[in-house]
Amino acid sequence: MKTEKKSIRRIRNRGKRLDAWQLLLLFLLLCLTTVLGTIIWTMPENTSGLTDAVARLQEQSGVESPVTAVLLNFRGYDTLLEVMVLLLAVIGAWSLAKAPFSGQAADTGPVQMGVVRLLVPLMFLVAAYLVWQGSHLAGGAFQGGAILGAAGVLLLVTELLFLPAIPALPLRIGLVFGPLLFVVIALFCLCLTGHLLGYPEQAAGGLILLIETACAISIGLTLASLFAGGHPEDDHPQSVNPTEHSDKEEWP
Amino acid sequence: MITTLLYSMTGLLLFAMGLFTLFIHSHPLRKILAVNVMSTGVFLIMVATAYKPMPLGNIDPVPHAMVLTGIVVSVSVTALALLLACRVQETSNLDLLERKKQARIPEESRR
Amino acid sequence: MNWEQWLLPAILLSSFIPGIIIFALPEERHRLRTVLNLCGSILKIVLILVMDTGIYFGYNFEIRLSLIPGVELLLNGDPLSALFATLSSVLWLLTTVYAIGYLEGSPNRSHFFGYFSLCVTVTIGIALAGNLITFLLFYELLTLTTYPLIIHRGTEKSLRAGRNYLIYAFSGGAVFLFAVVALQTIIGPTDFTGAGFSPSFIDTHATALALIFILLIIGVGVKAALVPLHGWLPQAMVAPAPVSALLHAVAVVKAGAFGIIRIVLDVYGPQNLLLLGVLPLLAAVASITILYGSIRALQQDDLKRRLAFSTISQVSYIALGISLVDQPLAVIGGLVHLVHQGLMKITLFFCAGNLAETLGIHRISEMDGVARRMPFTMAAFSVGALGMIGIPPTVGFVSKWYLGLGGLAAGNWWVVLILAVSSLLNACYFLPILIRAWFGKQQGPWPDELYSGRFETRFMLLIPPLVTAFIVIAAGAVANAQISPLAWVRFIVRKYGL
Amino acid sequence: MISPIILPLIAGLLCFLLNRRTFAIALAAAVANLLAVCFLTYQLLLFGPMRCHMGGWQPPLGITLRSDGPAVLMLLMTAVTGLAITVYARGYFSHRILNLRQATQHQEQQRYFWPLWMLLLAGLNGLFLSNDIFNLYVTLEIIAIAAASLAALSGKPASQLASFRYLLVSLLGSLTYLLGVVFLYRSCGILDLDILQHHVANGPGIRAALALMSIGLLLKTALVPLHFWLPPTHANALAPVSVILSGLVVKGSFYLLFRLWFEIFTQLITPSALNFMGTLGAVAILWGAVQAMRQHRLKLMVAYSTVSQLGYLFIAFPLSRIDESIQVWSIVIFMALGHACAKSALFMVAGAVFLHLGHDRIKDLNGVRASLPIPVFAYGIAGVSLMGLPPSAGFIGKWLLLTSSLTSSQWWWALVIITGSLLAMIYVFRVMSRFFVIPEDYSVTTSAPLSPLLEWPALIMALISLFLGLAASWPMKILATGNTALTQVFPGGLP
Repeated sequence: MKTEKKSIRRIRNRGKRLDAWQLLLLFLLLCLTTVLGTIIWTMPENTSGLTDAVARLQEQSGVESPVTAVLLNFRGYDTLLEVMVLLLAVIGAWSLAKAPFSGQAADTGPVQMGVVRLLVPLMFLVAAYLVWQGSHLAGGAFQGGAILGAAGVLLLVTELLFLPAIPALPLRIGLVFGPLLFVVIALFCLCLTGHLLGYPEQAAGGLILLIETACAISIGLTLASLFAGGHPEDDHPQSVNPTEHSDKEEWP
Repeated sequence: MITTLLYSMTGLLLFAMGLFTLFIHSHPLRKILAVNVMSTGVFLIMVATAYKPMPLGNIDPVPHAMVLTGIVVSVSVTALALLLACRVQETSNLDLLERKKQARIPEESRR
Repeated sequence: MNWEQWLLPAILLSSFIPGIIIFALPEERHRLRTVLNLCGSILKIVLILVMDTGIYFGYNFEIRLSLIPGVELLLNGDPLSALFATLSSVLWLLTTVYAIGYLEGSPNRSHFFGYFSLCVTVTIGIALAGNLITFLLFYELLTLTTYPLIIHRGTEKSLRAGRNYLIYAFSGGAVFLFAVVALQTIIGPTDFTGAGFSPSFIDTHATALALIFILLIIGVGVKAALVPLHGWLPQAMVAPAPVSALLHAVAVVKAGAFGIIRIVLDVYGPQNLLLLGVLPLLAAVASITILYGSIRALQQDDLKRRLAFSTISQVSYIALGISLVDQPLAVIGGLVHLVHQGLMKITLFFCAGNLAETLGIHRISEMDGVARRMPFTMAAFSVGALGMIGIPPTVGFVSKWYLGLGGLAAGNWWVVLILAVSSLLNACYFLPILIRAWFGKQQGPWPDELYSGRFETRFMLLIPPLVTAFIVIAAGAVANAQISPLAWVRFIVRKYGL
Repeated sequence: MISPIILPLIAGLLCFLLNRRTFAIALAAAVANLLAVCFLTYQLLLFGPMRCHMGGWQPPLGITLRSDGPAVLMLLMTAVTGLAITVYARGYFSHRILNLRQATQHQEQQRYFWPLWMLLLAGLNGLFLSNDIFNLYVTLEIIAIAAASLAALSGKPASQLASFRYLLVSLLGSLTYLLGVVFLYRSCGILDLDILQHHVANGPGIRAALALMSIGLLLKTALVPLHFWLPPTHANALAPVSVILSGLVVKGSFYLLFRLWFEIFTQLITPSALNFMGTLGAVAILWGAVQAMRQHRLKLMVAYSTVSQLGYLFIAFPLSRIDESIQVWSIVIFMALGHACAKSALFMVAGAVFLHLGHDRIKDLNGVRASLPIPVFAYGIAGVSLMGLPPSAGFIGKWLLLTSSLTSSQWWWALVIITGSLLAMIYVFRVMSRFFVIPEDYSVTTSAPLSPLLEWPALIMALISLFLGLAASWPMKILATGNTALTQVFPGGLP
């Protein structure tokens, strides 16, 4: 009830000047900010964090770039779960709706097409490079995946690639490929060294690169299909007639 | 040292701004954007934390990794939130208030 | 594990398991249900008799289950619990027979008999409880199991009655829980030792203990229907007759009275209570309840309501007797009234149920000349009524006699006064009924005559009241015999060393 | 130790990848998870608390999993409830697909339910096991996203709006938590909880960190001023989802909050802070119960009773001052376990009634007892546990609460607790009496009979919640092996 009243007031004051409780809120937030700010200001800067720990174990991690080492080796478990978060987002998105179907093909002029034709391969190249250099410089799966995702978005916008038309199974395979490989390698390491994600030291670099590549692909697909916003046409058991399927939107 | 503080303060400010917007605006899109601004603020503070002044050695990679994780998480959550907002807009052409009220009533039977 | 330990759980299970099976039975398996019920109750009586003899010859029955440090369930058979257990198991058998006859052809019998068995299980559990926590456990469960019985008719009226019952009972339970926790934090484990806690606590926590005693009495007083906590009882009359009989004579009200006895004799112990000086309070409440119940009973025309108010007044005799704890005779009177009141009251309710079932008679004004139509029933009724008034040789006379002697011995003339007044009132509200029934002229047809057969009513409805009426006279006549409630109560009092 | 996390994870991936036989996969995962957790308990009882370093990297750098008494108990709770939910959800969806219109939509809901639920399970187990403050953030996010998507699954505008709000709220919560983590890392430079426990120096930075993290978690746990999002979300979701949200998800964030307060930052906690939490808890108990009494729909009533029951968990805070660890841990564990079982039973019953009647208006529930005996029975038992009557687990929890409140001479908490259980009695029996009414025009809507999959899980959960009280010494034993304070209190082990 209370939140409703608030929201009513909020609706009324859309665009008007702030009313009393908003000012109060502003004041409170300012106080909060100042308090936290002073705390940060006075905070001693002497802790070096985990820098030294990383530096010490750097050469065992199998990669030169410390960030990648932390991301995929020292704290690889975080990354594993995080890939799951991405996948979860896709599943959630697919559970919400079918990908919207804009009937007619978009009016893609020659310029646009040309740009896309030039850009997309280039993007793939850049993505591959980013993934590769992730082992010694900044970069890695997420950066590469982001670029791939961008490429996918470009294709979707120009409707050269049209998600509802894609058969669901290969898409799902692509999406799950990275995470699944990650888990499998993790378990593989468990068998080898007795630790989940405990890479054997000489093979670490290779495995990490493998994981990164797989994840990059999956992340690219993930972002693209998140953009498409919905599950493809045939993504559930015996969806026999799409008409009954599509009348899901109308509510009694 | 000063740069670190500068970044941290900016991050804090962003956080507060985002929070304020989140509270006062009722439109779903604005709320989502507000949350995004907040998360940006947090990440900024994190990155600032990673920077260590010279005597202590250069950069702490752990916050970097955490920021990367955080960014990915926030990206996916944002996408989901946007889609949800779109669905809400589509599936009911009611005004936000009606929907807020309706949100208190459990699902009716669909026969 | 020896047999003494496993006897007590066996006693509980002997009605619990049939209850569960009955729940699972389909509605139309009458015969199997009947057999289960009767076998269960007979088995239970046998086991309890075994326990009684064991107790008499000095075995001690005890089984513990420790839940967490400080909370342990303890079943314990001592003479007092034997008294209550025997009473409720015997009366349960009769009530079961009666209920089988009463509910013939009515819906939802599986539920009814299921809850019926659970209810008696819980009652026996109260009887056997060995410490306050166990008592609390069964006390709360009793509320839960009786609720479905009270609202069994499923009408809005019965629902209202049920709601009030719940509110009264659970509020009482909450107070009781609070008091038990408080008591345990002061005196530690609250096993029913028969001696009460050590007087050393009195020096330290006198006021706290007194307050806790009052809270405990309030907690059990709700079920014992002490004024002003009696509100639920008259309303609960909407329940079917066997349920009312159960509530008034066996289970609920008795559980409350039994709780009072336990708290006074076992948890606190007479000496401590005399030190604390809270007993006069209890005595006062009891006396007020006695008089109030009788006076209200006078005004009722509905037969069951009149009986309900008479229960309110009669049960307080027990509290009154216990409150004069320094007088063994008074205690004997109170304890023995636990049994006697049960016998008399259940007779009366059986008869009232018969009248309602056979001739549709609910009001006293409709009872003119009913005795000619149903002589046996009315004979039993008259025995019960005379017992309530306290005419020898019925059992009612015995309890009142001992109460009076106790009062005199203590030099409290007011006790005798109250007894006299209440007996007078009892006479005032019972004798008119008898006169109407026996000597009144029948005006017009009965409200709705449901039954016409060889006997005056169904066989299974007729037997139980006759049996109880017989016991009422017999137990009064041979009160001084070797085996009688009175003898057993003397045994108890000797145990408590009063 | 990792299997409770990895098994559901793989199951989730498979459920998403191949959309045939999803139920079989999920069921197998749930059973395997239960077995794994039982084995973990066995190990715990043998060897005591255990650590497991991810990738073999020792803390402070690596991430550590740790299984101790409380964690294992929460895992057990999750595993048992999870199994019941899996079975129940199967019955629920198949009933809807067979008997309701728009079968494809229900099929679709089922198709996405399984992977989401499995990943949520993995996230929960990860949360209970994880010992790294940032990794905990990731698990929180997994739970948040999965839970929000599940809440939106029913596809109606109401539920979607509710879950949108839920998503925003939990996002806000995890951001605040993350900010707290940043402060913590800035001032200590440590993420591993064990090391933190010993390195916590009482400074403004750490206090701010604790405050921020607590606020974030309170937002997710829906303590009273921050509870506004819970009832709509829980009441509008599909029945199995309501069970998940109300029985398990809220416990996750609470468990984390509790660990932070009573294991890691113990010496930062001031009595005033504890009292503040306790006050909020008391308000939650009363307010939630009153709201539950005022509701007209079964699911909303149950949802508000969740708000009220969560209050009991917080009332334990101020009582922790006397003999710190044992009392408060056992209270919270019993309350949480009892509530998880009872509440999931209640929501299962609500779902069954809903499918049976097609609505859940309390005033029209007359005579359900005759048509749905088992669910009604389950409802009664679960209600007993909610009211904290003996011998349920709720009673043990309340008993401990009362005892410690009286021994620490803070009787006012005891009064609140008693009042709360009386109010609970009122709202439970308000519905119960409806079930018992025998309607004069006895015509229940002619709907298909419910499959046993819909009825028995509820009854079993209710019975567990009832008999957990009788078997109370077992959780205590497990708790003791995890918790040094307990072993000190009972040197000879527990009864």
